[in-house]
Amino acid sequence: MDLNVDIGSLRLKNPLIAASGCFGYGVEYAEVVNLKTLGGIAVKGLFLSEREGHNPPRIVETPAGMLNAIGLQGIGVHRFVAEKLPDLYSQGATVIVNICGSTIDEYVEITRILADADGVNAIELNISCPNIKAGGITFGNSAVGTSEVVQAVRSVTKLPIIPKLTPNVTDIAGIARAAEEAGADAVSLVNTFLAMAIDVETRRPALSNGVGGLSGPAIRPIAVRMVYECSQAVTIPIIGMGGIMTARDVLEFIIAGATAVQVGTANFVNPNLWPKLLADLKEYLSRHNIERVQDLVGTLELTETQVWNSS
Amino acid sequence: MDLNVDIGSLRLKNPLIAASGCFGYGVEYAEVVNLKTLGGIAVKGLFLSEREGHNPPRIVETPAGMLNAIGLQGIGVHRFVAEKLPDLYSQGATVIVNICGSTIDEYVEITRILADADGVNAIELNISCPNIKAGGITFGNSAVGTSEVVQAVRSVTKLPIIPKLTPNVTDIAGIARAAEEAGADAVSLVNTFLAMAIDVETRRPALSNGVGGLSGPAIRPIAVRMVYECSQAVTIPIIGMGGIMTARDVLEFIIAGATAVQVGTANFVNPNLWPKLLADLKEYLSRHNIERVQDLVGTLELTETQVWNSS
Amino acid sequence: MPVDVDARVVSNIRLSDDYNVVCLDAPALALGAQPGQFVMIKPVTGFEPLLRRPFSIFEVLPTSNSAPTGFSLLNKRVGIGTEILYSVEVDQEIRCLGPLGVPFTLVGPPQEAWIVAGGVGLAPFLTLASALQQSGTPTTLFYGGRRSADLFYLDAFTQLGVELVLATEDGSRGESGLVTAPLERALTASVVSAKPTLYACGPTPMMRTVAGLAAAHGRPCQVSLEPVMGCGMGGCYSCVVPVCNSEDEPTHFVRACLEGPVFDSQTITWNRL
Amino acid sequence: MPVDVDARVVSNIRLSDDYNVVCLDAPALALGAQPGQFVMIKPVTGFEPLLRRPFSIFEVLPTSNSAPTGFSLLNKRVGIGTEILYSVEVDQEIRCLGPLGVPFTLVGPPQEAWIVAGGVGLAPFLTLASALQQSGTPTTLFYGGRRSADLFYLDAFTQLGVELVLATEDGSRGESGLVTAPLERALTASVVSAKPTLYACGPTPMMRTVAGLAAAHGRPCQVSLEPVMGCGMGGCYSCVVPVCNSEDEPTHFVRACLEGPVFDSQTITWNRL
Ligand SMILES: Cc1cc2nc3c(=O)[nH]c(=O)nc-3n(C[C@H](O)[C@H](O)[C@H](O)COP(=O)(O)OP(=O)(O)OC[C@H]3O[C@@H](n4cnc5c(N)ncnc54)[C@H](O)[C@@H]3O)c2cc1C
Ligand SMILES: Cc1cc2nc3c(=O)[nH]c(=O)nc-3n(C[C@H](O)[C@H](O)[C@H](O)COP(=O)(O)OP(=O)(O)OC[C@H]3O[C@@H](n4cnc5c(N)ncnc54)[C@H](O)[C@@H]3O)c2cc1C
Ligand SMILES: Cc1cc2nc3c(=O)[nH]c(=O)nc-3n(C[C@H](O)[C@H](O)[C@H](O)COP(=O)(O)O)c2cc1C
Ligand SMILES: Cc1cc2nc3c(=O)[nH]c(=O)nc-3n(C[C@H](O)[C@H](O)[C@H](O)COP(=O)(O)O)c2cc1C
Ligand code: FES
Ligand code: FES
Repeated sequence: MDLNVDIGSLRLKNPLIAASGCFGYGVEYAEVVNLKTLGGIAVKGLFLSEREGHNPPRIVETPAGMLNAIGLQGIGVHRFVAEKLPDLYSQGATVIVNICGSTIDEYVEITRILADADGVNAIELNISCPNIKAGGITFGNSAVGTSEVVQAVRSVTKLPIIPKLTPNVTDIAGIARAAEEAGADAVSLVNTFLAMAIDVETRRPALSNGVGGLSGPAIRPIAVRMVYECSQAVTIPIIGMGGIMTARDVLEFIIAGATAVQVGTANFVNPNLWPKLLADLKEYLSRHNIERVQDLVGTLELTETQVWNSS
Repeated sequence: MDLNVDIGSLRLKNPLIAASGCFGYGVEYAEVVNLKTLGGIAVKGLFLSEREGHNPPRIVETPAGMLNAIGLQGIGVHRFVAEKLPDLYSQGATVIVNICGSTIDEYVEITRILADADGVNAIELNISCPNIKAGGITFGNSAVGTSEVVQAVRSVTKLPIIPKLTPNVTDIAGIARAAEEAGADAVSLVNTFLAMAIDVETRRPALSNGVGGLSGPAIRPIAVRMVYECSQAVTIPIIGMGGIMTARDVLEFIIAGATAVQVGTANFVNPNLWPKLLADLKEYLSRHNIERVQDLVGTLELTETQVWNSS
Repeated sequence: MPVDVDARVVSNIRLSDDYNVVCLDAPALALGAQPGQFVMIKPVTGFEPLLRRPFSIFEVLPTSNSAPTGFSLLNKRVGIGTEILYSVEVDQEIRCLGPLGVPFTLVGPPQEAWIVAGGVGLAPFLTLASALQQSGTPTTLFYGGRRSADLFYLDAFTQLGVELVLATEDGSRGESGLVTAPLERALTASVVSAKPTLYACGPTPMMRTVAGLAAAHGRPCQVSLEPVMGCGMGGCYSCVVPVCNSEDEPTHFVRACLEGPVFDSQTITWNRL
Repeated sequence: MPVDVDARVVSNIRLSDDYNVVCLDAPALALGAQPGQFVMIKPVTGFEPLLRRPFSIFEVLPTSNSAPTGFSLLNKRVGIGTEILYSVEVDQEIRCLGPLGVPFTLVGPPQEAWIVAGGVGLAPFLTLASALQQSGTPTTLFYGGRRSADLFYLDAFTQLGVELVLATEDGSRGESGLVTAPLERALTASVVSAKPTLYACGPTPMMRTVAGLAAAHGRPCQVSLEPVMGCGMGGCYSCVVPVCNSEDEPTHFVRACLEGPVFDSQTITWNRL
């Protein structure tokens, strides 16, 4: 059985990737998870320098989901390269570095630093972080902004570049297309949905930051739709995510059109869910006589009446 | 205790409205619910003529939510006025008619018919129905499209007009502003999130229509955020909805900025949830010494750090 | 008029690895329930699953002539909700809304009633059979299952004076194969003398076959359909089935929770179901 | 090294309307657990609630010198997860990840240990007290609750040779008021002779007061903090607390699940907690 999938020039040994921000820098999980068995690890979003993040409370649960407003607390790219990367490298992990910038120059500079380091396998551009302003809206909220960041980063590295798209837009497929045209090797989606929870007794937001990002099973049906929509719009691989808890959910994304998937919130619930995910995925493939997982990608069967309209 | 709220010229006896498409034409619930005790009833979306709707399966459950693709099956405005409205009127219901059109002319014509009928208290414009094309996207997906429909309908009626906004957009507050400027008396939000569920064994969509709209508790945190966002952008009343199951959820929307709320999916779970919602709402108000529910609207307290950014 | 009550579980009788009968204390609901009507039950508080589940009223309890104290459900495990119902414990409370829907129309003597049940499709027929017995209507139950162990409550039907014709797919009880085979033979042999009215509930292919046989032999047939139901109250339009009441009318969707679940089989557009 | 196991419930002892002790069979997890460490438990499968909940290891079972068979939790009902844990039944299985986090640093004779517990903040201290007892460290427990009925396991501490100083807010047992009052008097009276190291767990205001008293009297103090924790593994950065290790370093957030839950009280920036 062939579980390999290709993300640009990067071959993953299986389609299961730990999602950024939900698996620390990877090393935190080394005692519990055999890191080299994962398809990849998208490490926590990094800026050029260290960041403090938001005040707690930073998370709150909601029905079948959670909000987070961590505020991208992080050690910055320099310390990451010095303190974490060698460890990941020596453990045989496939490392996807999730990067954030306040300006295009910051993205470019981080990329340069990572391109020179040993053990970076791909770069995921977090352009869905609402802290970053570009003409009043974030880069990721517009096709133009997305295109600019991807082009700039593209010009300084041959590493696979994976812009990570926000779901908080009218036309995610249009943004995926812009990313492809600007030279992205793949797109990953979805980041979290901008959301809010209120403590009605105090009449204050439940999160110190006011708003936060919704993740977890609650968002899965929207994320699956967006993956399908993007798969109809681009030819580069799609890395799908949003609420994956089980192999069934992994399959839903792959069938919808994702070449690989990321698992975020589920790590909190079950830090070593990987062996079971992989075993259940294999069981499905063998039961359905599918030799290569790549052959399952985008195999959703639609009838003529199944068009883009609802209710 | 004063539970009245005002939606334009319409005074509701309390802020609890049954959401469109989740309460039939109202009359179906007359045996179980005392219709005149509700703040209002938003009846099922009506086109000018009858519509068959989509093939079943039309609904599927998802984590803390459900997808629907009913396809706006309905009896059309003429039969509604003849067969349902008199009954609603005689039972003392406050009737908000949810209307759909394939063209602006259709909205206008339906409005004219309703404006002449007895017992219509307000019109909710379903401009979040993805069947309707306007230059390639739906009216509700753009500020311009929203503005056009509202203006056209405004010119033919004095009834309160409430455009219902889709959450599947980058900037819902901008659309709310366009609605306000075009003469809307209020906005209601959110309609369902475009989403998809796949049966991985058959590799077909779970819904006959392919995609559907996500409703229920899962979406509540996103809907609350959108209500808050719109409340910062407009001065007309907001009718908030999305996943309300309990009085706590009602309060979350009101505190975020909704003058009234609609309850949709929860009707399926608990067809007569209204007396308890109202009692629990009153209990909260008296415990917090709030004399008028209107005084609670938009009372969310934010600190300086609680701005529009997350994660 | 439907009521929505917290019904206490009086007993949970496991019939097999998949089937059980849950008896519920709910006098207000049981009162006035008619054969073929259903209830919407919420197997668990919370959102897993979110929606209620439709179930036929299997028995009205007690079956003696005193006022009813409740009703029972015949439950087959097929997914999350029925799994929870399979495992309920005595004294738990389950929210039940009902009775809902259009009941069977009863025939009386000299006409006969022929009931056709496949698997858990037996559920609406114990109440129907007792009502038929009260009017003295000669009643036959054609009842099919996968294997002998999947046929339940045979004694109860026999005690009501119902004649049994059994079939199992593996031949372990009654005739080997589908129950529609003996039905077809019986219709062919005796249609003139017995003038049976058919009542069917079971898997869609079975009901389609029964409807076809009824039409071919000119017999009336009532089917109890089981579409996915979101609300049971006419609120959501999820439960629609395609019907056509007359030749000059196009097929259109009607809500099975309001206009069904029992339909005249001739009105159903079977190839669109 | 943490393990993630399905731990069987051996017993559920209700201590009051709000408190219970759950004993769990989990040898692999109990092995090597140290005082102050915690476990992340999933009180229910499914998504209600979605995330695990952090709990101190209350006792290692059995407390005799044979190998441990499991551990217990002291649980206080405050919300959905603790409510489920209050109602668990024997033989149910609960997913438990642990042992996690930095344990208490033990002092030994001639130094004394003064433990300060408020309410459910007692939880990390039974294992601490038995470890201290093994080294013969004189130990005092300052223990406060709302009322007499909220003070638990007094005998267990007494049997370990721990001296008790009790306080209740309603005065129904021990001193009336907060437990920090007798603590302050004791520190003022005896600090020179006893040289106590303080250990505190309880509501934030209590811990802040204890930290302040410790600083004022120049005594070391370890606090066990209880921030909201999403993962317990260092993965989510939800559990951060503001610390400042030296004067030339700005306050910054560190993860309590990795660098805590036990902290030197002097490193905490209390006015930002
Ligand atoms: C009027 C009516 C009366 C019924 N009476 C009985 C009865 O007496 N006893 C009984 O055991 N069952 C009865 N059913 C069927 C029962 O409602 C379904 O089996 C049940 O809803 C499945 O719920 P679940 O959570 O276990 O399955 P899910 O986990 O929701 O789904 C499991 C599988 O069952 C299918 N399914 C889901 N809902 C339905 C449905 N409403 N009908 C058919 N298939 C469904 C799904 O497509 C899926 O393949 C009746 C249905 C109707 C409409
Ligand atoms: C390291 C550590 C050890 C702990 N040990 C114990 C213990 O031994 N026994 C015990 O009963 N409790 C202990 N707690 C606290 C316990 O984890 C919380 O009470 C529990 O998570 C609340 O879950 P819930 O679902 O019942 O509450 P929810 O329904 O989630 O929330 C109810 C209320 O509790 C608050 N809350 C939620 N999570 C926490 C949290 N982690 N800490 C404090 N308040 C919270 C919420 O803000 C809310 O006001 C410990 C916490 C930590 C971090
Ligand atoms: C606590 C938390 C922190 C996150 N941090 C990041 C981040 O640093 N960079 C990023 O691109 N996405 C981040 N995300 C988003 C996830 O990578 C993922 O896109 C999202 O959670 C949806 O997947 P899930 O439902 O499986 O969690 C974070 C999510 C969570 C829950
Ligand atoms: C089955 C179903 C049918 C719906 N039909 C309509 C409709 O006809 N018109 C409309 O404006 N909204 C319709 N909606 C959307 C609801 O009115 C509401 O906006 C949405 O469901 C979110 O609220 P909820 O989470 O409380 O259900 C429908 C929703 C459902 C679940
Ligand atoms: S089940 Fe909702 S309309 Fe029939
Ligand atoms: S709880 Fe997740 S990092 Fe500490």
